[in-house]
Amino acid sequence: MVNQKYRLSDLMTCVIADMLEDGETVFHGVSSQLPMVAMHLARHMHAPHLVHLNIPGGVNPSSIKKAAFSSAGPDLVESSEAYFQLDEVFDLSMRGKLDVAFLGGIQFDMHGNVNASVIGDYHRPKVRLPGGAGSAVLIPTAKKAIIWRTKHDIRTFVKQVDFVTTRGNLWKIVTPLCVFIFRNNRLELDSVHPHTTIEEVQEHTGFPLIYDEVRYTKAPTTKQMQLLRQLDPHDYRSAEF
Amino acid sequence: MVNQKYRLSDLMTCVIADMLEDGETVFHGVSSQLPMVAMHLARHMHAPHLVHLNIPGGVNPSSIKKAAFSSAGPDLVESSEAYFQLDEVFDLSMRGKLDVAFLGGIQFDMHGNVNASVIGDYHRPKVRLPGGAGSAVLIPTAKKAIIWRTKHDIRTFVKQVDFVTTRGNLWKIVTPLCVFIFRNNRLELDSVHPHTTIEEVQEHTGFPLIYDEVRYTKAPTTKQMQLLRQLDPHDYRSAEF
Amino acid sequence: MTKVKALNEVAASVEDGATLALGGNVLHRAPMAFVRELARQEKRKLRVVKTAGAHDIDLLCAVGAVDQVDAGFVSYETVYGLPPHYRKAVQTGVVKANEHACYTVISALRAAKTNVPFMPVSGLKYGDLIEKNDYFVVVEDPFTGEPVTLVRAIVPDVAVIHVQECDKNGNAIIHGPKFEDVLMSRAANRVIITTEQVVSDFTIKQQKERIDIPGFLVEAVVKVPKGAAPAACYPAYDVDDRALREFLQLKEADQISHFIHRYDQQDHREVRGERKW
Amino acid sequence: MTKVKALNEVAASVEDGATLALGGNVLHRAPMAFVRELARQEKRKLRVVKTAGAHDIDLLCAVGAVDQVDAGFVSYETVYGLPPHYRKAVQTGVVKANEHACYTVISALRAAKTNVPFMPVSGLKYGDLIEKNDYFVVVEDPFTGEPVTLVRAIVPDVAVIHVQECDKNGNAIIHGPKFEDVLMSRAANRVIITTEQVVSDFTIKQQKERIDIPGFLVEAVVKVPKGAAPAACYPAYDVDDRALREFLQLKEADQISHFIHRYDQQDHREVRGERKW
Repeated sequence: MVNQKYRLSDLMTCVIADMLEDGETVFHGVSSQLPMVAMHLARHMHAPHLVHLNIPGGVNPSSIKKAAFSSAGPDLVESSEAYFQLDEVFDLSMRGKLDVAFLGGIQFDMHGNVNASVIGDYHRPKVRLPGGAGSAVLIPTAKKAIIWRTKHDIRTFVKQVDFVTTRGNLWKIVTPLCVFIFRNNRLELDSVHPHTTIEEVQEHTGFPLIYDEVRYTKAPTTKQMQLLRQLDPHDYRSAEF
Repeated sequence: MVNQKYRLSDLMTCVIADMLEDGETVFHGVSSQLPMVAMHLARHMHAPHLVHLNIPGGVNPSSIKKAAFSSAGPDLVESSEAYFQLDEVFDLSMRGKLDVAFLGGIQFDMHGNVNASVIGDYHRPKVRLPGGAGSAVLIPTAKKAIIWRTKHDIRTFVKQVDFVTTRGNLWKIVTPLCVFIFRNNRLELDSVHPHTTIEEVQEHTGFPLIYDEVRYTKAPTTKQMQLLRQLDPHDYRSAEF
Repeated sequence: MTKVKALNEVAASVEDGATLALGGNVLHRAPMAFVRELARQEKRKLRVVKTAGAHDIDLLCAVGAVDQVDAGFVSYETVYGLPPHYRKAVQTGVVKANEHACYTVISALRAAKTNVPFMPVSGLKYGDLIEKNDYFVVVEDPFTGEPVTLVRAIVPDVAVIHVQECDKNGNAIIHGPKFEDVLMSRAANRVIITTEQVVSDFTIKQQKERIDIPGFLVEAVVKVPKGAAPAACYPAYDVDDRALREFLQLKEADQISHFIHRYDQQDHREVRGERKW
Repeated sequence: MTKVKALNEVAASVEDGATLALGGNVLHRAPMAFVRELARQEKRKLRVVKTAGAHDIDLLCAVGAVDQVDAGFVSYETVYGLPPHYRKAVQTGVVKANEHACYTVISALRAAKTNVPFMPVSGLKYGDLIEKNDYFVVVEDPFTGEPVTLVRAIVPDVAVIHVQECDKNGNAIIHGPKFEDVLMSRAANRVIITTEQVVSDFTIKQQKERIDIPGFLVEAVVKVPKGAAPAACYPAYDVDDRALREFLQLKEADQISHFIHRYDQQDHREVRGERKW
């Protein structure tokens, strides 16, 4: 049953949750409230054996309600099942044992390149970005890298990024307008969100959209929305909106 | 005051204890009861701030009375001040922060080479020895490597070892007959034990002894012997005799 | 043989040009009191190392103390946004940003911990980071002939780690996430602990299994309650939201200076009061 | 979703020719029940990896299960002396001894843990080990031009680790010294835990800070009380002095076989009894 009353942050969270499978090992980093909530939602819906890994090192925290400003805080350890430190999560991914990694980025191009480093010249940048955090080693090694970005405009989705921070096993990119999928060595349109149109997505994308048929993103279900309110009562999933 | 009633194991233990300085970080491995007792003696005599490191990872165990058959057992952790694992002890030595390492070996030559590997051909040995344990990385990196050996004969102290397991910062070798010191790139005689003579030492050594003057090893003091009986009531220091 | 010393005395031992590893992660358990003292003492040309930094790096950049930053991520988290002073310093060429994947900072510190000149990194395979930065190099594996990326070691002269409990001998216990702090304590030439509480030897002994940094690795212990503020220190205090938001608005040097000096009393409490041990 | 399985079933999953990392150190917490089961199942061509082994390696050599041993030290400790079966196997050319400094075993496992083909080792500088063994090579550091020794990665197919407490999900706690076991659990492709006790999830949860190996890394859990005997398992039991001394006297294959079969009942108790979970 589709719920009609949802916000963009709810939609993106549910879309991401649906991408996760039971039993997978999944990692998110700092400034990652939205995927953190999505992982939690997945664990309460269809993926009870998903293994939630994170920067502070708490394996499968039972609650994310105390997260407040941070997705790298002690709350994730406090309510966890075990402690597995960041450096070991990285090692795990190097060994091909991390199924999914959530990563950010500022610029993306049609070739699947990710830029989280600079706008302009690398050594004397016009804009120094925060950096890719773990991206440069996780996107090449996690089995599936999922990127979420709460901005979708022609400066974000470009023909050619200013700088290639990394590329590799990019799987999907979730935006406020659509979901991209990386296949055939290029970024293709996977689905368009229900509230928008293919024309609007194209208008905000700096390269021509590639698709066979237009599919619409599944809207959050009533069950998902109920759970979301329960699991994330402080609405951390909307922190970036 | 010199104690007249002591055994060879007591003498060797006290000689080794006297080599250790206050504040030094000192490591011993498996099958190393004698240096373990010596370190403990030193901590109770002149070196209260010596840092005792070992294979099971117990920093400064307060007691070694439960050691029984092993110098790599849980007792060293049980009564310790902190836990610092073997791999980290090695790392510490790599960084030049291990002051003293105690190591074994089966064959030694006048050039300061140590053999703990094989007698005969390396790949098809006449005798396969236990191996040098940490020697091959500790003797080159510890500031001072001390070797003790309860056998002193012409098969142990040879002109040229069958196989060079390692060499490096070898400082002293303590035997039942004497103490060697490695300096000027060769093994020199440091002191002769009180119960023997230079002739006897030479007779049991496969290369010509080098020395300026004959010095005698200091015998255990009454205080040392008292403490030894207290600290090592089960006489682990004699396990190899 | 207490290792407990005053904040100003210990900060004075950090030389201009030093490579400094800072404990904690983003706004968690950053050694802010020590960082502020470095600012007060007008340190210069520091090289700061951390997987993910925020207010610590931003503040040091704000006072012109920094030459290079080795990090995978420099930013406040979501709600506080980007680090204005770090960005400005990099964009104007004052500070060199040595951009890493967070993991390559870890690898570079592991190299330091084991005293090797580099560490192979299997995941760093693609992109411009490898080409643009001279601390990465791709070589041929002598065993298989396959290409492998190496990152050059980073050996911190000093690691500064803020903890909740430490005894006078330097035995330190971190509550909650430890981040890269234990590694830093094994990689740096000198280890400085700042601590919420200096507890008795007995208190530490009773929970010796929880010691993260054994005392023999530690050079100095500084007692600074609230030493991570305005960052958070679990479980004692959360971020100081007002102070952070205020700092992010500051632009002029005298404003920054004023902001730092507001912490003078708090950071130096132990010098003026109960300094005996 | 319990991971608890029978000893024979789990041992059967180890293939001939497998590279096997064994937990514990010399006569402490060696996974002897599992080792005996490998012997019963007549495994062949195993490559055994351990910094310092004793009865485990010696017994596997005694039954002809071993092809290579990668270790820094193979011997019983002082009072029990040298390992007769290992020595004979090496001296007759049946087993290849890949001699390491214990640390280079650690380095080779660290390489596996991080999925890199080699690990630089700063301390291995002199001697014949470097020249005689093809898993060591000296290269030029591309950053400084200095020579640096590399050890080739050893990736265990399976790590077998004996612990005191483990829940049905594989969350394992080691009491006393951990030796290289935690590293092995991160380096091996598959992790098998044998445990003195399978405790409840709740019991583990109450001491979650002490978990050494989180369950998601573990493939199978085997309950074997006295699973380290005749080696020691702190704090439950010390070495079985009589059994060890007896074993060291044995020479013939049928004697060895008899020795192993005396443990049949003890090792398989859980199969015949309370196997339900």
